[in-house]
Amino acid sequence: MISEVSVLYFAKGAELTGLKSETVKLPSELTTLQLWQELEGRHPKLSVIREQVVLAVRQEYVALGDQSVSLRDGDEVAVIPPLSGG
Amino acid sequence: MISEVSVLYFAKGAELTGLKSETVKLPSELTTLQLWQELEGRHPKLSVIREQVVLAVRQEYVALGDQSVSLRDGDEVAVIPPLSGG
Amino acid sequence: MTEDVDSPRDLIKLTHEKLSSDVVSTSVTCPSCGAISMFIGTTRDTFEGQKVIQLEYEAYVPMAELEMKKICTSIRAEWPTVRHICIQHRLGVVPVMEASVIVGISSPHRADSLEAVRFCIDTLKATVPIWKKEVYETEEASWKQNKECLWSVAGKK
Amino acid sequence: MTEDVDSPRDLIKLTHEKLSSDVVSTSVTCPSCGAISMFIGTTRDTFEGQKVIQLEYEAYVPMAELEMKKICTSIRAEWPTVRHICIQHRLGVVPVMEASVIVGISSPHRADSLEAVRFCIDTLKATVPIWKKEVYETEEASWKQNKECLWSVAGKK
Repeated sequence: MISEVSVLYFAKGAELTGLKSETVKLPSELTTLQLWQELEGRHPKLSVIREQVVLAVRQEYVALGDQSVSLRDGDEVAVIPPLSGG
Repeated sequence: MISEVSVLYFAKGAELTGLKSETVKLPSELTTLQLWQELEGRHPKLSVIREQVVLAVRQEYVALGDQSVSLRDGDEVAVIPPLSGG
Repeated sequence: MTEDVDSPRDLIKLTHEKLSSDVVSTSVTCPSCGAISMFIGTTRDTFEGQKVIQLEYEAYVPMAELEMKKICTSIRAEWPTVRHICIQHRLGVVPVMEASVIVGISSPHRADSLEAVRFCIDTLKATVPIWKKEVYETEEASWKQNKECLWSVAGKK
Repeated sequence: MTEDVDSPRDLIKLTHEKLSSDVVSTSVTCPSCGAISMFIGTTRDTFEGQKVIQLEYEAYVPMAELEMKKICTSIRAEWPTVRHICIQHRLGVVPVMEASVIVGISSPHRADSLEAVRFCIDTLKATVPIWKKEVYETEEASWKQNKECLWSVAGKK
């Protein structure tokens, strides 16, 4: 199964990909680490932030790891570099 | 020796004495408790705040007790009821 | 002064406009509260000796609002007497000395709002998806990392 | 931005005018500070179930200024990175919901100004010769006592 999701990039992530957002077809069931690897496969420059990044799936943080996520069409995924608000 | 000092009253102290300030002749050397007793002698109603009061001599706090103070002409003494600023 | 006027409010705002401490303090004032505690984060002119000429903030806006709302919920669980909470964060270019963030919290007695403000700004730095870029006199720029953020270089240590 | 503009300021004011949080925050803003912490004390509309219709403050003005200055000195000893300190206290009649006191403190990093603000308001209540009278709906009035004041009924316990 494949889902079509929106991927959002911010800050350093947007600089590295040259994108603010894109629509991507991804496996509907995968681990958060696999999700990251899919994105890094599309944008190899993202590797420079691999050690300092988490993802947000449907606006909830997920760390890169074995946790599985289900993606549905239209879901929102975001690459979240270290925060610097405040 | 006698000194002529200004005595200031605030808040409840001003209500009890009916005065904001007065000029008083007092012994030049006395303890802080004697200083209070002099003032209470002039204004017996002050006795109601005796347990919750300190004095200020030349704008420095002094508790009622054995500590001696020297008063010079023109010195400022104040009766300081419990504070409620802020 | 109906009960309604005074019922707890969580006021969250991300804006490109200049922030005002009067607007924030007024928004959390209430007749039964004796205390308003506030924190104002302003942009600094130097970082490690380099002169900062500009700061720019961007946010994942809907998620940032969600995370700010979560902070409000946590505050109310920990300090139930807190009345109103206002969190404003500026986006886009913020000139040096202007406020990037203002937090205002009211409570009947001061200990609660003082503690809640500190928790609020500490947690905001750790969890709200907002990013700051410093632009230096040398025209170099750097995306900052809050040490409070668990996946930052400092946060991982 | 000369060194002079940014050198530490202790700003103390007792006034019959309405207080403004913007005036206080602006007065302590400085280009090298990222943090301004503030406390605003406002007048409450009830005390132990009685409706308060008015509050009135009086001060032993020159000594109050001296004691506020001492607080500034203590803050600078304890939190040496604190930059500017502003303490304003209103005198005379203060309507409900208006500020009776505003403290604003700036520092490069927030922990210092947050802690210093708390110390400042706690100490002000304990040591600065200012008195508040609450006037109730019943037309009774009462001189208040801060529990922080060592010679108050609560302070002696």
